[in-house]
Amino acid sequence: MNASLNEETLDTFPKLLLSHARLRPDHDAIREKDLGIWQSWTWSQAESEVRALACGLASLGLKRGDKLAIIGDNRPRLYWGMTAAQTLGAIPVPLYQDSVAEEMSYVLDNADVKIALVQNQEQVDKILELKERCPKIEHIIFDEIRGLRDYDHAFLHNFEDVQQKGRELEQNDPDFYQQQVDSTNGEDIAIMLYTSGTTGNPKGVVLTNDNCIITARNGIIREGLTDKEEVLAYLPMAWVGDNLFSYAQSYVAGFCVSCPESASTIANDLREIGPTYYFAPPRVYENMLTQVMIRMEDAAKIKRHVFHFFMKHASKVGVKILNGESVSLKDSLIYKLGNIFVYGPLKDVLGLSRTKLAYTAGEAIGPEIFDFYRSLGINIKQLYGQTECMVFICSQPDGEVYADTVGTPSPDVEIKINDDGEILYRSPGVFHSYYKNPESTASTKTEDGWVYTGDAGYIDDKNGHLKIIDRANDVGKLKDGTMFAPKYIENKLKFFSYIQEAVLYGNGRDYSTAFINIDLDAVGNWAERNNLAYSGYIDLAGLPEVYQLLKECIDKVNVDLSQDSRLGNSQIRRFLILHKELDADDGELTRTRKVRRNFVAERYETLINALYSDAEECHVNTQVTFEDGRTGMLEADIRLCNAECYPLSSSPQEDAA
Amino acid sequence: MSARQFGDTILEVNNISLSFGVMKVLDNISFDIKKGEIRSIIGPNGAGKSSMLNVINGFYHPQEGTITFKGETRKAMAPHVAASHGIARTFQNIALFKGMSTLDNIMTGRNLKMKTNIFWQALHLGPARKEELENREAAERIIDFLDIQAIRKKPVGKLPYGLQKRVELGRALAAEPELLLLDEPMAGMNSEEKEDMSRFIIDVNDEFGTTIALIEHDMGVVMDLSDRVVVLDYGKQLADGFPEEVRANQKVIDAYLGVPHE
Amino acid sequence: MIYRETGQFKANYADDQALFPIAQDRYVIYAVLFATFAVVPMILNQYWLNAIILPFLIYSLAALGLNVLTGYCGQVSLGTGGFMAVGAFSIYKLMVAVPELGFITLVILSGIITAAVGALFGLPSLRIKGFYLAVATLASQFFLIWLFNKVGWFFNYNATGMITSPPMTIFGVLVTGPEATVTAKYFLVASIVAVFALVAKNLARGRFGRNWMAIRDMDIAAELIGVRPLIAKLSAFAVSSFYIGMAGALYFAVWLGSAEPTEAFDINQSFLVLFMIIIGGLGSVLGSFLGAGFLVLMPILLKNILVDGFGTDSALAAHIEIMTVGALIIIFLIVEPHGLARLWRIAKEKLRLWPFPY
Amino acid sequence: MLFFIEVTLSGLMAGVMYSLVALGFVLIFKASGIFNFAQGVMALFAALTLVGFMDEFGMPVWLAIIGTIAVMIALAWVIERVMLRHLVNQEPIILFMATIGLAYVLEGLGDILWGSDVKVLDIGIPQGAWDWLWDQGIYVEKLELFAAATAAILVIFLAIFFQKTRTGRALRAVADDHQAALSVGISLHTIWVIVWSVSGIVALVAGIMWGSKSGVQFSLSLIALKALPVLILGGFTSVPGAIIGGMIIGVGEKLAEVYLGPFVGGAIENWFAYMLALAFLLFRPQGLFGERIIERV
Repeated sequence: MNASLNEETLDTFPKLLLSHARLRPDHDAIREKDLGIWQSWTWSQAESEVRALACGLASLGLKRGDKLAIIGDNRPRLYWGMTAAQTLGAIPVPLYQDSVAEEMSYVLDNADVKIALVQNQEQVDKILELKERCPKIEHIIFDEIRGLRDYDHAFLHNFEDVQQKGRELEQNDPDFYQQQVDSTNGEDIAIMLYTSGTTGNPKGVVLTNDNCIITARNGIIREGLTDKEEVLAYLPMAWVGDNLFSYAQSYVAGFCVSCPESASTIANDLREIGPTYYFAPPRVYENMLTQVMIRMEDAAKIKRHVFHFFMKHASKVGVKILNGESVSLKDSLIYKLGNIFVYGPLKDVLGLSRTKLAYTAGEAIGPEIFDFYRSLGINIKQLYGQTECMVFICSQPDGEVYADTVGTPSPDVEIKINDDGEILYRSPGVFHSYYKNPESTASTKTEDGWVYTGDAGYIDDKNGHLKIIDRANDVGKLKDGTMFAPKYIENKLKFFSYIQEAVLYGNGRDYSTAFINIDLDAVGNWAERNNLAYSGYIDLAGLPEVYQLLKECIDKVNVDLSQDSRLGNSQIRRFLILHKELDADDGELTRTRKVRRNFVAERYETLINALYSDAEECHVNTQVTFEDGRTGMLEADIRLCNAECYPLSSSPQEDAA
Repeated sequence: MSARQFGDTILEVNNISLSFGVMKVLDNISFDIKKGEIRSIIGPNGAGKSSMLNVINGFYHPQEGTITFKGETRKAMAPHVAASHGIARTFQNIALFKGMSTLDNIMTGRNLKMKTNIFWQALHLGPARKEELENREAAERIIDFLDIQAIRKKPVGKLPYGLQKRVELGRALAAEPELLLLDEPMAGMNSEEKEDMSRFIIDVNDEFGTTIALIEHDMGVVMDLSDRVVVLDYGKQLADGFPEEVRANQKVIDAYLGVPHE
Repeated sequence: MIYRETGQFKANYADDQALFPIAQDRYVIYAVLFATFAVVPMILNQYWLNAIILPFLIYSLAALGLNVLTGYCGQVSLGTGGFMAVGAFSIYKLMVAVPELGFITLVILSGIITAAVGALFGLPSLRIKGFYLAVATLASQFFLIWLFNKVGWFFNYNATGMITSPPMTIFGVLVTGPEATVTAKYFLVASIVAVFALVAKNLARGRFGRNWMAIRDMDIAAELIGVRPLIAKLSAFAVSSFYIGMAGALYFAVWLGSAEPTEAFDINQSFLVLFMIIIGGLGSVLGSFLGAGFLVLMPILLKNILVDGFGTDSALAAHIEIMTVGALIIIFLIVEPHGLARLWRIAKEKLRLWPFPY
Repeated sequence: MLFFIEVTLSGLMAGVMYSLVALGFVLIFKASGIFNFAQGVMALFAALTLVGFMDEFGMPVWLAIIGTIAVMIALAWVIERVMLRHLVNQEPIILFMATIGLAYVLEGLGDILWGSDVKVLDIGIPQGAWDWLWDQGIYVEKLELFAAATAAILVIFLAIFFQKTRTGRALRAVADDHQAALSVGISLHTIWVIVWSVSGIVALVAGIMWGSKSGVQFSLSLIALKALPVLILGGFTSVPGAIIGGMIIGVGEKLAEVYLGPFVGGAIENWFAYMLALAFLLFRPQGLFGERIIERV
């Protein structure tokens, strides 16, 4: 398969790069859609780019243990920056490119960043703005010069100039680069990734080369990946997933990674590249499915019938066929026909027709969504992971894929569940420490290497798969002692295409209540089909018809919950539709778009109080941040609505399908 | 904006008068444009602003006066000659080639940079192919610059108004002009689009050092962008100077506040 | 539906600007070429080749030419018949005077002569536009036909005023004259049409094509960005006439064998070719073929149905035929004014996006 | 000298005949922007119908004319219904092509209804030379004189119609602006029916004149081609342009035929008018009566 996989000595990224440059010099290493075409660099070209950059960084004074911040969209030059830093024994620290200056300053300061490698003027401006507060930053290197020609700062460098400096350094000291590469080893710190954290300041997770490379390699072996894979690098570089799939695994397996042209062209770029190995959080799959359904609504009647006929058939036998189970000849023939008319073209239009393996992780995925993709023949699997161990904890083996589990432990990973129901694991990927935060390190990682995940779950007896219920901290109790797992219920709600986001409250209360964010596309489309006029999100969210629509969704969830003896009493009694979409810029979501429950609770305290009263309407006044960073006030009267609650069904939860 | 330092005069308009029949459109107009500056021409509707641009790039031929562009004085020239000397422009009412894609519109703007003859073109080989690919790259740089990658291959006729304006700017930039004439680049835009367009105008001026002559109605935009402003009213020149001077000029204030004409 | 574009990414501009960037389109073109040169001559009989396929191909060439001028450059011309006559008389004179140059060279030379005449008659386009120009091009139609009727030099002073194409060979195979086989003629015409369809595509996607379209879409703006109307318009007239001249040459020398100008190249030819590009699709190479196919086939079909099917008297059938052709044209213009090529484009878009509607 | 006058006069008369056809074009183009190529066939169709009514049904002349007028109005209504209203807002060239299609339909229809043989049309228009001028040594056809008089009456009638009647004013308004016509209170569809009816009647007059002169046959429809140079000379939208342009073309053509024709082999009348109009256009692209266009960008 792959020579590098077995080489024990290739224990760092710089060494892996060198080995690829020798083993497969003309194989594409990385691609970027730029100026309308996919510009690519082979492994040997990538190596010489990294070489020049590493030497250039050295001449700027980057040394072992120094930090290099990396800020921008997925770009080859930024990925090279990571390897270049690692070559010098310095530590790359990728940051979320859409953070506002405030958020950035904490990380830059906390990580003791010495040099920042950034994409463009926007990021340069941000750093210049907080340079006073981060005096440790000595240099800024930028990739795109546009708009920066007139900037007159000695510490500001063009990427190419830095590489040029590097080449000059190499001329004087031709062995410098090789020496640097040789001096790296597996225990060296490879990267620091800041976890957004739902509470408090972000923490820098320190991972070694061994952490990253061994975990990446285990994943590759388990799934049989080769250097022929195609991967689209479109998720933020600061996120551990991107680091694993678009960087570590590419360096281990030698496959090519492609960077999209711009945020607005991702769908198109995805189709052009046609990744064989694909990762996306549930949200992306969900949006894709919503788009599919909305677009199909507008199709001609016959086409719609054909589509629904075959999709129905797929939902009947598609998953079985993918799992390799036998189906009747007739079903198999109809499925083949469907493949010609619907499944094949649909996958092709979505850009997933070449996908051999697709992962989803981060949150629970709706069973309908999950089965939709699997029934089309896309091998989508669930994965459970954390930044603290370079992603892999559990994943689903082929043939054992279920919508409600996250699979069995990955190679070399041990898991156990403690008495509180919290999941712990131990693996070669377990992080070194939290940067400059020994208390947190100690409270998360035990002496003998077990890590607390903070998630509550259990091992399913039937198949030995791990099942996740909720964040361990979030699981609470209603006043009557009923278990209250908000995330679990929220996920059930979010499986409805009309619901974009849901936030549940109920811990220590008499009953559960919910904030709902409607999905503007899906509900808007529904409204148009029902001839309802509206002039925007607020207007739509306030329509009584929309409330009725949502009430029906919630009722279904309540019916579902009433089947579960443990959670049955936590049925949603009252809900409201929020007047604005929860937004990371307002601090309501994390940058990875997870709801910050407590923050939202504080911010909308009046609404919560109203939910636990008999009020039918509540007035709120909210400060919002616009895209350009300005703030303003948003006022609205929000309607509150009661939902149906159902008596507990006698059947115990285990028997419910 | 504080007064920036500029090079030599790139264009000088001397005593230009233009009339159609009895209608006097421009009456003895004189001003200059310096290399690298952003120069605005403002005035109420019907002041002769567009006509002024039409005179500069040879579309109208004035009855009197001369124009000196890059040291060469002339009275009239054909528009395509003006274009080949480095004057490009956009139009008040979008004048894109509606049947073509964004890319082809911009490629058409590269026309003057392309030279191969029709026989090579017919074969699409050798120099013609090489030239086509080189100019494609140049066009792509403009697409990248204006951030219109997502509409590269869409027919321009169906694009939203703001994007069409952007493509039109792209087509003008494709010619790598020394003097860029913008005829109301922000007409009909919302404030966000205006901001974007202002940004692009400044960037063009910055990145390529292009001299820009601009007609615009939005006073805020004009005062922000311009290095100097010339004011026309009913074909006559009311004022000429730095934005703050012009703003303080009584005649200008009268014209804009609608003091009746004698 | 048949399109599978995932993974077809372009790593350089040459691939991105290829004639058919989508793999599936390339397969279709290979199939069409294979059918043209291997299947059609095998399966179709002499009648089909001679009565339908040959005129279809020759008119396609003429339609390609007119499409350059009208479809791409936006200049309406009603002089097509006249220019076809120029091509026909050019090749006649050349075949008699310099047969040693070889038939293909003579076809191209006839095209070049017609291009020069076309450019000359295109001069008014610099001053006048629209229908004024269309009517002005009628001048060339009438003048040229008159010229070929009146000036004996053109028909070598023979008594009838008819011209007859002498036999000529290519690689030893007869392609003109009464002895030439239809199959030989077919291969000759199909090859020329295939090559020049490619040339038309190349011109259309290059600088000249863009400048023509610029003149068509917004002539003032085109001039202000440096497109010279003189060169753009006259090159369109020249290229257009080049194609039409070749078509006229083939029409006379290969298909008809002999011709008389007032009959063979009258104003109805001009209208016929104009109909072809309108029904086929303005500004589309494919449309030129579709339009030619439609208008060559339809009358034959009608005649067959009326005369053979209903046994209609042939004079009455001719009247019904012309009426039906007229009515069909009107219906077509109402239903799809952008032509068959547009229908194909829409179908292709649908197939590319299948199962989505947009 | 006399010969020159005779040629000129006969040119003028022929020109009037051209004008009659051109007038039909102008009416339709002015009101709807349609270049109606079927105008010539409409003249043929009208003449055929008239002959048909007289010969086959034995109607008296006046009744046949009224009947034909009714047919032409019905035809206008059908054309609007079936064709025009479905082509609103199409490119001019599409409308133009549609009228060529219409020409085919009318040609086929006329032949099917009335047969395609040559017919004699005699509605009592005096024939032969005009005696008074003949005495002076100049040959002028009475028919042509009659035609000139008819054309004059027609133009006066049209002028009154356009100036004095509400419908006429609406027609003039629609030429400038379709919206304006609506504000006059007449629907676009009605206006089209009216204008096509009026040009149908004009076509009938032209058909009578030409048919009386040289018989009613297919070639009658080719007089449309004669009128086209008149159009580009006089302008597509100008009624006086059509009249004066017709005369210029008529005179120029006759003079050229007589004085130039023998040197180049004759039969130049097919193209000379075009060359004349073209040469004229090169110096004055806006035509005889058009205003100078100031192009704006």
